[in-house]
Amino acid sequence: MRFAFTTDQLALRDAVREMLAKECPPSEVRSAWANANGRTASAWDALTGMGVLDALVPEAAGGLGLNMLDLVLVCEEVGRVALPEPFVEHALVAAAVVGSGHGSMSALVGPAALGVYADSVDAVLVEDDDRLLLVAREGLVLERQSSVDHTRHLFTVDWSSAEATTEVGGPQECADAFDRAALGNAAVLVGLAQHLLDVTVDYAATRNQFGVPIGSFQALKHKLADVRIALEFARPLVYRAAHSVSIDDIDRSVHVSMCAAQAADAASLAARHALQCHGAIGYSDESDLHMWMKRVWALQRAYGDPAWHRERVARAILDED
Amino acid sequence: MRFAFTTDQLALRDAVREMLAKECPPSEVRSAWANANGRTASAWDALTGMGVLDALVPEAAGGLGLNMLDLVLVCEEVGRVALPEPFVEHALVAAAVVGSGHGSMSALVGPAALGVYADSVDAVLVEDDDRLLLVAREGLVLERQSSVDHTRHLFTVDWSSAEATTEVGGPQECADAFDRAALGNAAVLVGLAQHLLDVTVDYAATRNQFGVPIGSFQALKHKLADVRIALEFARPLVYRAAHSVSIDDIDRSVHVSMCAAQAADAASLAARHALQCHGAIGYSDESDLHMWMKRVWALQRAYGDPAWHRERVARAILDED
Amino acid sequence: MVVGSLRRMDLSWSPTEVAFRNEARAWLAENVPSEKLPSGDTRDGFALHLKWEQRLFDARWSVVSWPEEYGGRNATLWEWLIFEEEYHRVGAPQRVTQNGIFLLAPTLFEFGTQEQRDRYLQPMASGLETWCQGWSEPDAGSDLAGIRSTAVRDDAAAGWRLSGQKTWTTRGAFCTHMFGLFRSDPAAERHAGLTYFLVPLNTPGVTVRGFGRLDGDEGFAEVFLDDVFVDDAMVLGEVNAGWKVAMATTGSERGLTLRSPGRFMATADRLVRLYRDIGARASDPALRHAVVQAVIDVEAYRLQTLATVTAIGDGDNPGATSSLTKVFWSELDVRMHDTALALLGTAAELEDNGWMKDFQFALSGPIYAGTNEVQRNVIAERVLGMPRR
Amino acid sequence: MVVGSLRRMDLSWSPTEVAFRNEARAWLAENVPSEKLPSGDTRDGFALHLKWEQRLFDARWSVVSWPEEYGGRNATLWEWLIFEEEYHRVGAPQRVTQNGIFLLAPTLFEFGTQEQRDRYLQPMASGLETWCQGWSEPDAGSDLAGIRSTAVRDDAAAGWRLSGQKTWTTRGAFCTHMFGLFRSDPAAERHAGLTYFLVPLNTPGVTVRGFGRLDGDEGFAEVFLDDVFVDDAMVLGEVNAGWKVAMATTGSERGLTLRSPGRFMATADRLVRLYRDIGARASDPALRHAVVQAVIDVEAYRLQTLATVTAIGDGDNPGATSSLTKVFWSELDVRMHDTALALLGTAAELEDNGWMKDFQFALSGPIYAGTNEVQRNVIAERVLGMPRR
Repeated sequence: MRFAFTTDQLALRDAVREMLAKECPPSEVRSAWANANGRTASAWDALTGMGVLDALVPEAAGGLGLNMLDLVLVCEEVGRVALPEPFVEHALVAAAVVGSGHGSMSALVGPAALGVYADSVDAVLVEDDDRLLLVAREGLVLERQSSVDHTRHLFTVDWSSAEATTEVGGPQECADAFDRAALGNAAVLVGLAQHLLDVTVDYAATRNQFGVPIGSFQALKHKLADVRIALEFARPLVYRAAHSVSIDDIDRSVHVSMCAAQAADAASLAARHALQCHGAIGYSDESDLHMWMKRVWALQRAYGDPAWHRERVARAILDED
Repeated sequence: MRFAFTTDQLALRDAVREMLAKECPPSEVRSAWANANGRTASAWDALTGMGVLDALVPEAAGGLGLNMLDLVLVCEEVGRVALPEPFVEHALVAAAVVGSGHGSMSALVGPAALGVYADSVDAVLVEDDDRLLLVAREGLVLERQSSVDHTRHLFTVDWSSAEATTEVGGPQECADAFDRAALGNAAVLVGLAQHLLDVTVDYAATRNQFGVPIGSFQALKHKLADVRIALEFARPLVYRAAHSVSIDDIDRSVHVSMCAAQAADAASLAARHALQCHGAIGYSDESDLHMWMKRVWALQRAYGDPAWHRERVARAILDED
Repeated sequence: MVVGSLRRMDLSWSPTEVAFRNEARAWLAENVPSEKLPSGDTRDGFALHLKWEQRLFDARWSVVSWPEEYGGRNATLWEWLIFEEEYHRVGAPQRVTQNGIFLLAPTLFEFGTQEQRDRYLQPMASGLETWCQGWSEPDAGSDLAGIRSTAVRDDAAAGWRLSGQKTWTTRGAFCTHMFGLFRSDPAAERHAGLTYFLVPLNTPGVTVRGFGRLDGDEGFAEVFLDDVFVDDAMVLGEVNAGWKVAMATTGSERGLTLRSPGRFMATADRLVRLYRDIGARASDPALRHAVVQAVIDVEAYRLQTLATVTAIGDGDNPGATSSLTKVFWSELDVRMHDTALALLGTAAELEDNGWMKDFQFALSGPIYAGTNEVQRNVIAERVLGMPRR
Repeated sequence: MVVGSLRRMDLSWSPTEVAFRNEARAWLAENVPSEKLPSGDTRDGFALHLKWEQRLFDARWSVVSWPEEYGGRNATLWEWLIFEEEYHRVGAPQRVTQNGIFLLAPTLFEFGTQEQRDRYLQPMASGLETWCQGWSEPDAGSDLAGIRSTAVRDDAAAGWRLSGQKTWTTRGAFCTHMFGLFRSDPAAERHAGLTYFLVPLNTPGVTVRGFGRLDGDEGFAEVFLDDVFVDDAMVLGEVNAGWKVAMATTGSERGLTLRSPGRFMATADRLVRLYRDIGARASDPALRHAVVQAVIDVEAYRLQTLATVTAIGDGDNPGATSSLTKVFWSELDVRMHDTALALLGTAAELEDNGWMKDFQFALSGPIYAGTNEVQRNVIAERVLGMPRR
């Protein structure tokens, strides 16, 4: 029994954190809100350079040969800086199925999926009637959908007229791809929540009202303590799900759903309290806060909303005999 | 449009409050916890003397000829002192159906009802297959059930071998009897909650920790503010339901269910926060607090639990047409 | 519900009130734009909304409870409630004049001079002059008594010179006038020594900069004042008594006037319709009862308002209980939008569903008009009598 | 999770641990009384529980993680967790010795002298001597530093004279010994000048009065001390350093040791069984997901414990994070009982369902071992670094 990360896993996290701090500061997220494709100038290339985009690809096929347990902390870092890139879709979903060499990819798996950044990637992995297909972007008919998070360029994707599609997986691959997406999304939400907590704690220490820092008021302390508690009891579920996925544990889908529900709720709480503690300052779009909150509001129901995941757990633990 | 009580209604409330303050102080409730029938020494006689037990009985039949709107504030007073008597069952349910002259009565109406004080009343009004029957106590087979509130002497009641039963109502009378019970119960819960709030506010002003009254801490202030808010938005629903019942409004059952759910939730919150604000002192049975909390825990699901009532509202407003 | 009367409770509307409702409903059905206007918190939308306000005013629906001389109908509080219900029921446009009509105007009626009422009320009602609040400052948000903007007496000119910065001023970039508090006695502290001023925003020395809100609209503004001269006629109430005057305004904001039950009844209706459309497909079985609870809460809010209006009619003063109301409606509004988004599931993030944008607006409720943390302090200390720190 | 290692995550149990689990499970299956014992918080029930404790001790299951010389098995923390899971899984009796074994003992191991360990540990493990806490006083509940009971130095007798009153002492009326804090330096204030003492309750000058708890059991006691002499050997840790010693004990109480995941796993299992029995008949559709959420939360708690034990093994110190754990499990426990009572509906008030009594016990969780309000302050100030008032 050992429930902790290796020094290598922590070192990878630290390296990604350091890189993202440079490549994706808040100003870069703000730029992505306004630019043509909603993405960063150089973070994708930097991630490519570090190899993490092909981390799940076997070494023999030119990847790093890592697994979800190695990548879950990287997902947290992606969330922490609100990286506007199809990281989960490419690295956790598509590349893990089709390997490297297809350029950048997005993915559509699970209930009611839309294609994020489908207009700026080279190919999209789609789930179609229990099969996984890889479709080149040129073959797709896209219709833009407007997300509350303007960096999330979302599209309904129609591949029925695409000529070049390759079948790359069956029912089990579909299920596993969805689980990896939901897990990666949960880890991203944890990172987003951690950032929201951190900046709110900082803000509450410096903002004065009634002659004292507002962070000295019990009402704020208790709200932020609750966020800290929610994170404390979301992370272990995320890490365990990553472990279960990495060893193909038979219960991995239930473990993913447990962490997906918990992480979404923790992030939602973090956004709620972050805004309330910031007050009107946080309600302005000149504050960076809104970009993190809107990412939470977008992702908290992506790849299955919390109730969908709870229902998946319910069917496993309540309805069996 | 006028949503307020008359001076007469307020005067009746005040008279009952004054009487109950004398006849049912906390020491009397404590005695009822230990005595043979769980009831007071003299409060029932005093209520009889004031006529309120027959308040819903027409004047021609020897009652006061009042209606639910006149009595709803009296129910609050009954809750405020945690009166251990079958007030709702007798005055709001049974006497309203069968009039006076049957001694003291209990009543079994609605889902999963048990007979409160069925061993010490003279007769019980029971709902039996969409009929209301009045059964003398001698004809009943009683089995004691232990409530968390030891003043509530509860019984499963079997009247199948009773010789003297009188049919006193049909389906509509059954439905109306249940609605009056649920409404009276809601008003009692409001009174219980008000008392819990009052004593907790008082306690928090006098108990010192960390060199200040604990009531000066924001955490306690906000908890008790929430209780006050819950009461502010439960009472109008209770009073409106009383009005609807008093004029046989076609939507009276929905109105009763709205107030029943809201009052039960307000009382439950009041009990929760009262205990937490009292801390260990409230956790001791030497404090009177527990008698009020346990009454709440008993009554908050009597005559339909909040979800049962919400579902009744749901069928009316969500499933129609 | 404490003041007695021999009249029994009566929850029916009189024939006059029913007729009033029918008249309002008919006019609104005829006149409300069939296309939803663009947000009034954008420059273009604001202008379109003012056209609507003018139309309301011309038909004397702009300020129904005001005296006829200012464009109203002398309507009772009950009729005003009825009008608001109908207004929200039909989904009529947001009132971009509300800070003037619902906040400043009651204060003008209570504290203003006859000259001030004659000068300002009618242009306010017609939308010719539009008012924004000038209370919050960068360092005075929840702590309104922390105001630092100053009013320096200019005896020679028989007026005052205002300097400082106001911020989070809703629609400030589009309005013509501002009302706000300034520190007129530099020696006084906190609540003392403040004066309530009316300030035309085209006065020399005023600079307004609009900025965006959470929901993307340019609904906020900063107002910079650099030695702005206003004469004595622009003081509302007494000099150095601004706090008392302002508290009357915030009482209006938190309590009855701004957020009438009609608004939340309309939201609850939309929520019920959403549930009927998609509730059966939602993954969360709890949403059925969440929708019911929203309806119950809105009904409780409506009834509590009826009780309050009855009490006002009986001569009672609601006072600090407006804090109870503010906490309740603002958090109810958030809950209703949470429920709607949960019903929408993965589609909730899409802006075309309308709920996501309204959700963001709902989140401002627990913040503005005094954060709910401050309101809960007020409830504890002034309603329950708990000890101050 | 901050200390690194090259060993990869591994959530499986070793063959040794599996064997340990099987041995424990087999013994418990054989020995746990088939009839539930009466509450250990009553005089009669306490005596029956002590018989069970003796049986546990005789089979060396009483204190598995202790050294063998004191009756333990030198079990690892992992094995101890496994044992607790099995213990709760089978519904074995409440440990009436827990205040000694799980609170005082870790403190004795850390701060005690060899003589104290040799004298007190084994009788504690066997239940021959039973310990209660003597911390809270009538005016020192949440504010433990407000302690007024005094320890006056008696140089001649080489000891101390204790006076004062302790209260809310769980099972104090049935125990033989008490540990607690006394003010040994009258000039010092708050956390300073306190000393941690061990007090046999049969010492002259001690009076114990039992009283009832919320759930009706006589589980509380007041302990009055009137010039009670204890010699120097009864001081645990250093004189005037009692706060530091006590904080180690409360850390144990709030954190890992007392409330192991096994207890809540067992409650969640009961809740799942209750749902399977009657969930389909319950009127609240939300309960299905409430039960699921309970299972998720318990699983999160179990995994968080595994992470903490791993970190301790790596040399990390959990520190103030024990406050996170305490708030979480205590409120989770209340939620689980709320859900169970909601499932039971109108039958919830009946005592024979068992849940109503356990619900009342659950309500003590957010109060004892430092109220959750105090814990949230600790989390904000010591974990998040927010400013003190």
